[in-house]
Amino acid sequence: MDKQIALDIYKKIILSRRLEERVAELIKAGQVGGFMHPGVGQEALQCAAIAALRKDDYLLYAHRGVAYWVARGIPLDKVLCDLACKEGGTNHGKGGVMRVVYPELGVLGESGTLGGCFPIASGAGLSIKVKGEDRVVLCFFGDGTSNRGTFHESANFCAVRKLPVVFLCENNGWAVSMPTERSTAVKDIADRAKGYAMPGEVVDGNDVEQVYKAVSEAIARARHGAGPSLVEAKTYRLWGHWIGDPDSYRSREEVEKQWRRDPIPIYEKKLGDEKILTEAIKQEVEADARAQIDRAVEFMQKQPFPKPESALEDLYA
Amino acid sequence: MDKQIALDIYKKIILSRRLEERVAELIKAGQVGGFMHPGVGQEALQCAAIAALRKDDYLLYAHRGVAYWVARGIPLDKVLCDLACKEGGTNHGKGGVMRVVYPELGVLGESGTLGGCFPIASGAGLSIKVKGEDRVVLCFFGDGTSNRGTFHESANFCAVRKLPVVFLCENNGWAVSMPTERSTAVKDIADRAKGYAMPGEVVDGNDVEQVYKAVSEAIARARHGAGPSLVEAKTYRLWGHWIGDPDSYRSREEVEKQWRRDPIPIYEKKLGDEKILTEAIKQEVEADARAQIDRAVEFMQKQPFPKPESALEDLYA
Amino acid sequence: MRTISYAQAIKEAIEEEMRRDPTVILYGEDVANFGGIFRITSGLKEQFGEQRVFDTPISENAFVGAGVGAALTGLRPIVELQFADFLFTAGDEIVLKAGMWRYGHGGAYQVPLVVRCPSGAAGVGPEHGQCPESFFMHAPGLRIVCPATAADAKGLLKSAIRDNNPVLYFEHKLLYATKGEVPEGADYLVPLGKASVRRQGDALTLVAISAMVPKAMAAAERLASEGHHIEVIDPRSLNPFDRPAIIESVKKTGKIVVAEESYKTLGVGAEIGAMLMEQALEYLDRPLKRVAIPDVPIPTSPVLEKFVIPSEESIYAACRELLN
Amino acid sequence: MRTISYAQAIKEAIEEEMRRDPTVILYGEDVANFGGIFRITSGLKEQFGEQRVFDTPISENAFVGAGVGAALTGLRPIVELQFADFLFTAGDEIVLKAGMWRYGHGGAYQVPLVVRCPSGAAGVGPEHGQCPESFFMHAPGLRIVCPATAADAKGLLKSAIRDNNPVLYFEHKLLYATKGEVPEGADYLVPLGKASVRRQGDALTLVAISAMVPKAMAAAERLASEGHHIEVIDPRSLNPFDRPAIIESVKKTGKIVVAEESYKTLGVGAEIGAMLMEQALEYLDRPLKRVAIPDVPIPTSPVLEKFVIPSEESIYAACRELLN
Ligand SMILES: Cc1ncc(C[n+]2csc(CCOP(=O)(O)OP(=O)(O)O)c2C)c(N)n1
Ligand SMILES: Cc1ncc(C[n+]2csc(CCOP(=O)(O)OP(=O)(O)O)c2C)c(N)n1
Ligand SMILES: [Mg+2]
Ligand SMILES: [Mg+2]
Repeated sequence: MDKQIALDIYKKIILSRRLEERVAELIKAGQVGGFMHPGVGQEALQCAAIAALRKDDYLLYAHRGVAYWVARGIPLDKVLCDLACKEGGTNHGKGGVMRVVYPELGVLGESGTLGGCFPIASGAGLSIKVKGEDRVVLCFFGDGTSNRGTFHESANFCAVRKLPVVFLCENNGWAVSMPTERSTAVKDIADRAKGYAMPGEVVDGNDVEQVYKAVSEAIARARHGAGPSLVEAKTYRLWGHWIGDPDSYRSREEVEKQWRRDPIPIYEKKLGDEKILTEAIKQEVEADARAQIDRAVEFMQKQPFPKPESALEDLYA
Repeated sequence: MDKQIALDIYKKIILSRRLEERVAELIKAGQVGGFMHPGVGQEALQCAAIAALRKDDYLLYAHRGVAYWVARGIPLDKVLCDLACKEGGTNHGKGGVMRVVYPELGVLGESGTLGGCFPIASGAGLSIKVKGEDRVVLCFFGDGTSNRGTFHESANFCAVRKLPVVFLCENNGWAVSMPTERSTAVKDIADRAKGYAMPGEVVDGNDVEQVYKAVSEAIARARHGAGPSLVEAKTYRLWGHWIGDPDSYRSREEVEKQWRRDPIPIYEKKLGDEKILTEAIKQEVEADARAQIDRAVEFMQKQPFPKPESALEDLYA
Repeated sequence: MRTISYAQAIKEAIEEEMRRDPTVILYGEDVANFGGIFRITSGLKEQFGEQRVFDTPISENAFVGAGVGAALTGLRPIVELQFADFLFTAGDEIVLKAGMWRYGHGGAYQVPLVVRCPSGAAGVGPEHGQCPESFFMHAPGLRIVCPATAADAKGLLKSAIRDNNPVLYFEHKLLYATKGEVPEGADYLVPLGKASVRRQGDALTLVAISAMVPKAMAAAERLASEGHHIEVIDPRSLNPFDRPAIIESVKKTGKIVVAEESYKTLGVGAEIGAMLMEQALEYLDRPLKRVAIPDVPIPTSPVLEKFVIPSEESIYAACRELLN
Repeated sequence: MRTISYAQAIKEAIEEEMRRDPTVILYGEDVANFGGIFRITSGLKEQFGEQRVFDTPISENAFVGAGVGAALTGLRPIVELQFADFLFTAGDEIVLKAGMWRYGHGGAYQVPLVVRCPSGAAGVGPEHGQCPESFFMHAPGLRIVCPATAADAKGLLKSAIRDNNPVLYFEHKLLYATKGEVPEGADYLVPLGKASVRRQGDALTLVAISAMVPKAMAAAERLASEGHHIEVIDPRSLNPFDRPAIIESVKKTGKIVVAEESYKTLGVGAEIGAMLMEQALEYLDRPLKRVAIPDVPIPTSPVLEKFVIPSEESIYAACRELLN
């Protein structure tokens, strides 16, 4: 893995984690309303996978955390304004932080119903194919969401038409209070790829390199006309389902144990061993993240709310 | 295979084929209106699979042909009246021949949208499980229908809850004008079972014994609490998609070739070799089928149409 | 009489009916181990066991359709959707399967299914905040229930569970915490199809649905203090729909306002307006007023949401206009 | 002017727009190799190639939703559903995705998608014979188009394809074979949102939708022969909905009948009645008449179907009653 890429991913992971922490503070302090499903523990796979995309590729992110947007390079100002449902964000309060959108970077937005992403991703793949482009679509989804029928239909549709779509499952062990082994009949969701004759691969989602490699390969296949792939990244949701979740449905021991697999120290050790990361760089990255977040929060706080009547805009083109 | 069962299945196959032929005549002659998707070529698997059921089991048939009803023992009178949308059928003209229903034999009816059967079948399985019964559900569907999302959701649902449901795919090579290899990304639909950690098996759908054995085993597993299975029966639709289909989308050679795999002569030869079927019995079976059909057609012809105002009945319980 | 919350009333109804009838089961996402994301069903799994109260995968087609299949075969399933909006993800199972299975099969089966649908704008945006009752009021075969008080929440849910038809039961998220008097005893039922006159008056008829009822009552109070005594009618169910109750009231008042959280075009107010024009035209002395969402999705921002969702103020203003 | 069928008109519209704009694509079940089960699209695959005209698996969620995704990313997909009823199998993709994607994302994208929906009772029963327009007229964000003549079938479809919003295009199965004059030339367009006055008169306003239009015209003819000159209005699209055209007519006639193949409760007639009660109450001198399906699913038997589907006779009778 290229050193520069490795370090970039690191920076984005740190920025994501710090932003997530700040968002949680803002919400708990009642400074912003809104709804956030924190991605703490899953940033490594999210940032690594998105690092494998080209700028003109399409992205369908999932509902879990801020790292997708950070990794894709959407300005933090905008993300925070969407969180606060203020002007200055990407959707003018229409969709909040669950519908961050960024056409310039192929960020198509989010479906409020889980699994709504799969057909949309397939359609973006169809566009690419029909227009003869060499772009790809990366579509994130959770273990719980893998049980929606839209997954099946879309996987098959992409496979029979050889559409350039990479399906990336973040298997974090839970869907709200439902553990994966009770929601999902198969041990490895990647095995479902066999039902569509597409490649399916399991990787450790807390290992940046594994994710980057598997997703890059899947993207390369898609880009060269070999059709869709399924990658399953095993990870864990370290925080509750949403900010404020009592998280009463799983044991503290389980969560404690998983904190020992927190991808950040793992990655730091690895980058340290490879002499990519020094204590000085680390502090610089942290300071830079803090500064970026401070600036963005300040920007957000100064932004106005949308005009009430603007609720009537943006429906028809 | 028990000789009596083998012969019973034979009788039902012949009765189904002859009834199908008669129905086609009636429709072509304009004597009944209506809509029929003929099952010619698929009767062997349909009759063999249903023979494996107990009387108190549940059946969700598919839209392909009359053999399901014949095999299950629904009186022909009723089937023909449903075809003609007359009184004396099972649904009083409300649903026509696409919604033959027979609670006494666990025949739950049919979904007009393909794939609507899977959740219904799952629900019947759920009832059985909750009530602690040892009944099972047999759910037929086509290769094309295997691509509906409801298949995925239901297969997973049945698997995680270990519901007694047998999913039986009639892979007849086509979905209207769409050949299976273009609609379905996987060669053997039975392979999709792996995505739900359930047994999946391919059988020759034109071989009565193979089908009977595989379905019986799947039923036995379901009955004993081992959960759902998927059986794929490879067969062929020898006639058009519906009576009147121009059938312009496939070659005559292909169809000709498949007529050489017509399950009836194959089964007759086998039963003959095993000395179960003699020429005399054969003629008796044919005569009996003809007589039954004649009587039923006559009954149907004498039945009245439903009263127009009865259109307002049967909606609410 | 004791006072309990709308949420508690729903739970009591489920609990009592499950105790009364072993064929009643309850399932949905997160209802068993977690007690539901709105915490209505906590403790029920412990009480009735994992076969009768269980969590499902995220598979709305399968589990709503399975509700139909289970209802056909002798159970009385109560299925919880996490948000009413998800009815659309199971559109076929709701409209064509639940609504039409009985009819299409000539009455051979009945479908005693209840689908619980948490509805209503609450800062959760276009796909989690709808009151989609009107879509389904158009569909033949579906009972549509939308209680506004704790007492009705309980009594109507119990009736819905005992009903032999599929019922979409809309529970408004903003009503969960509201409290009201609820009769004790497992025999307390509220029949489907009977409107409730929440307040009597003869100056104007105000029909209010679900979370609009408390807003309507507040508006009526204010109008009363100004000398206008209006009648507030809560239909409580939209199918069956108590048409006579509304027609009778309008014959007395000659004026009607409908307040609802549907999109305006083809919301419940449309049916009411047309019905009155058919059956009470000569009694109408002022135009219809529909207070509803102005035909846009529900925006996420509270500022925008407030603009589109009918308020006590907008209901009051509509009544005022007719009373002038 | 040349005379062609409604079916042919649809094909011409697709053909011309595909020729004009390489981003227009067409897909659905059996549309390419077979030319569609109603044989509308035969030859198009040969003309435009398998990338632009192709058959899909039986996966309505995926392929309708893919239409949205493709529309977001620069194509103009025309998606054929085999029957309009299957809109419910893709309920989420239609109502929440197609209808709300643009709004929920603050207008960042547009969704130029056309979903072709063969509608109407034709002996095919409850799940293949509906005219479900009214369900979707309630949904914000969806254009709803329902041509009644060959000329409109062509002109409206061309406009729908060029429109930047999602359009549900309802083509009535019983109209496919009907013929009419259709202007030549690829520039012939009929704008969405403009009603057509099919016949002028001042005795009564008869609004008729889709396959009800020819029946309404026949009824009007009969009434004319009896000395009653009624006005027949075909809205042609339900979103946008040409409210002024109906209101103006009723101001002149004072009487209104709405004929449609929707279920009566919350059918289009409900919206028309409520709108008139809001905006034209003082002009109404007779009650509203809604000629629609009596709130049951569509039975399969032709005898029963005939009983529930509005006919020339029932439209005539409704008008007659108001004219007496
Ligand atoms: C169709 C649908 N059903 C249910 C929900 C409610 N819901 C939101 S997130 C969630 C859990 C998702 O689990 P998973 O896919 O594993 O993702 P994770 O939350 O673990 O990241 C649920 C049930 C929804 N938004 N859409
Ligand atoms: C959801 C849905 N989509 C499409 C149809 C129309 N349709 C009826 S039968 C059929 C083909 C089915 O193919 P398959 O499942 O292989 O069964 P076969 O007809 O070959 O027996 C289609 C597309 C339908 N009834 N429901
Ligand atoms: Mg998860
Ligand atoms: Mg087939």
